[in-house]
Amino acid sequence: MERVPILKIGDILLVSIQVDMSDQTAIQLQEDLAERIVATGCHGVIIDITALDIVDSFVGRMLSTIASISKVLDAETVVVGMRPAVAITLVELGLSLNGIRTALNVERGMELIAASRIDEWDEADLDENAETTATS
Amino acid sequence: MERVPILKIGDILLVSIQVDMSDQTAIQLQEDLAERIVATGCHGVIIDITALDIVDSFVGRMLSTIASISKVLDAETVVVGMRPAVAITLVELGLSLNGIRTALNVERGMELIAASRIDEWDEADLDENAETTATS
Amino acid sequence: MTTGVDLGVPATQAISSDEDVVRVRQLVRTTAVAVKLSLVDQTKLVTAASELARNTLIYGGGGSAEVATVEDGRRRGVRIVFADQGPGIPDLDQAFTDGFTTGGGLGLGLSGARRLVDDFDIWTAVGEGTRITITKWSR
Amino acid sequence: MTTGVDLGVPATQAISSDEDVVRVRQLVRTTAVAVKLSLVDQTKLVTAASELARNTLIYGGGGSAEVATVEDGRRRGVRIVFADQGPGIPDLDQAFTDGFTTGGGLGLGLSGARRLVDDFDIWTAVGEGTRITITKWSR
Ligand SMILES: Nc1ncnc2c1ncn2[C@@H]1O[C@H](COP(=O)(O)OP(=O)(O)O)[C@@H](O)[C@H]1O
Ligand SMILES: Nc1ncnc2c1ncn2[C@@H]1O[C@H](COP(=O)(O)OP(=O)(O)O)[C@@H](O)[C@H]1O
Repeated sequence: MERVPILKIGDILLVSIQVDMSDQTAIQLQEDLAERIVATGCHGVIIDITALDIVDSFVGRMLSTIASISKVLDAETVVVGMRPAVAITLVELGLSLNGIRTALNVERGMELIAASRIDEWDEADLDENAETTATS
Repeated sequence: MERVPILKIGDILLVSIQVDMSDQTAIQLQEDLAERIVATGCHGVIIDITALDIVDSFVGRMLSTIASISKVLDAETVVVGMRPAVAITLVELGLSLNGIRTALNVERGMELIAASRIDEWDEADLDENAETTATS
Repeated sequence: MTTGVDLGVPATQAISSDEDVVRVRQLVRTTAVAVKLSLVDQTKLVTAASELARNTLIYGGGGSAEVATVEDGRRRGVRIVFADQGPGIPDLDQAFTDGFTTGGGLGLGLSGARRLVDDFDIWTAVGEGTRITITKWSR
Repeated sequence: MTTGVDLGVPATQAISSDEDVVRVRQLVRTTAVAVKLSLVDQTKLVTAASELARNTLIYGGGGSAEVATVEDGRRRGVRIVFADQGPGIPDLDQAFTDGFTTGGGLGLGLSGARRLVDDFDIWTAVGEGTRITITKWSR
């Protein structure tokens, strides 16, 4: 069975799916990712599907599952690089990819993750600024 | 029936679940925690599930219930130490642990609680200012 | 679909209390480790068993879990039969709907357990009882 | 409805493992490219084939996919026949309901595949097996 590699870039895990995965490979990827999130304490996962020419209901479910697993492990998942033909087919198949955040490419995905982490941690700072403005 | 101990560390209650709890033990823990939150006035609860090798729908629901009870009693709950295999299984079971905050370990959990307390106090200040503006 | 042959003598655990549900989890875990299921597969199987053992207790009014090691030529696995002589399940489609419960549960036990295992067989008859067989195979 | 005549010799891929499902996708892709389906139509056909090949493996207990090039005078197309000798599908209406599954799937395979192709034929008999024929035509 092939195994999809997981790269760590700063505080983010990057998975670039380069092969037509068998179902077993997809399940293994879920497990590998969960372990790496816990082992590294990373707060972001980017799954690059630029190379995938189809996403069927199995892989679609895998993407949703990864997003949910990441969430319970306190990490954010963004799927990037979905081809237009894949997006069209997914919708017609009936998959909604609920709860999955998507971005155009890896860079945008990283921005999205950075922004949502800042939200969470800097709400305090933001509030302070608002206060200053309000009282001055 | 076994009983899960609750430790008080500064302003935080720490529950480290070390046994395979029966449903009765889990229900007892909910009750004990609610009482301790009120008795101590603590504003944070950390539930460490590092030692749990499964979380089924009963324990999952207990975690959600504890988070809700704490909230009503003005305390924040963070679940820490979830194993990768447990996270995968939870998601496949269909449990989303909605409304539960998670962190990698006890330290991260404490940071999270500290940060969210700051948030909350700043919001209070904001409200006061808003009020002042409205009446002036 | 249930296939494969039993190996050795199955172990039976009565389910008539909360603590028995804990014992079922422990028995299943030990067997899953012996058969060398992966850690994730052990976790899935024990979780499914926990859900079904609790249903046997709460809805079936008690019963038993029989845990056996099986093999089908290529692989080994763990098979568990949960049996009770309770009221049975009148509408299976409904019972397998995520969120449906006649008790105070989350309604994820049956549907969730089915997702967590490889094979899932159910027999039930109103007034006679329920018998659920699950199998998880090594990969 | 199945119309049009076969061109050339159809290629048959056995489906008895995970990897065979991957091979079906690749065979269908190659044929769709040869027939000059548009990129979107290729994607739809390969996705439908992937769903049905997986069902053949999981529910049909294995079987085969026969991939052929067809033409009906005006257009060319790709026709695929998925066949298994598994348990068959007792209630087709139910099986075609979005979200219905007897396994752990999303219950979108049959209904989704039907939406993705131009022609969709199903024959099934309990205890005998299932045979699904799909066709996608060039535009
Ligand atoms: N062994 C059983 N005997 C009778 N009824 C059962 C049994 N197991 C499940 N049920 C019925 O099926 C329903 C759904 O079960 P389940 O999905 O496990 O959810 P929950 O346990 O949260 O109710 C139960 O509420 C109950 O009505
Ligand atoms: N080849 C087959 N043989 C027997 N049953 C099948 C076959 N294909 C589909 N089914 C039945 O139809 C149901 C719905 O299939 P589908 O819509 O593909 O959803 P899913 O694959 O997610 O279960 C399956 O759960 C199964 O019970």
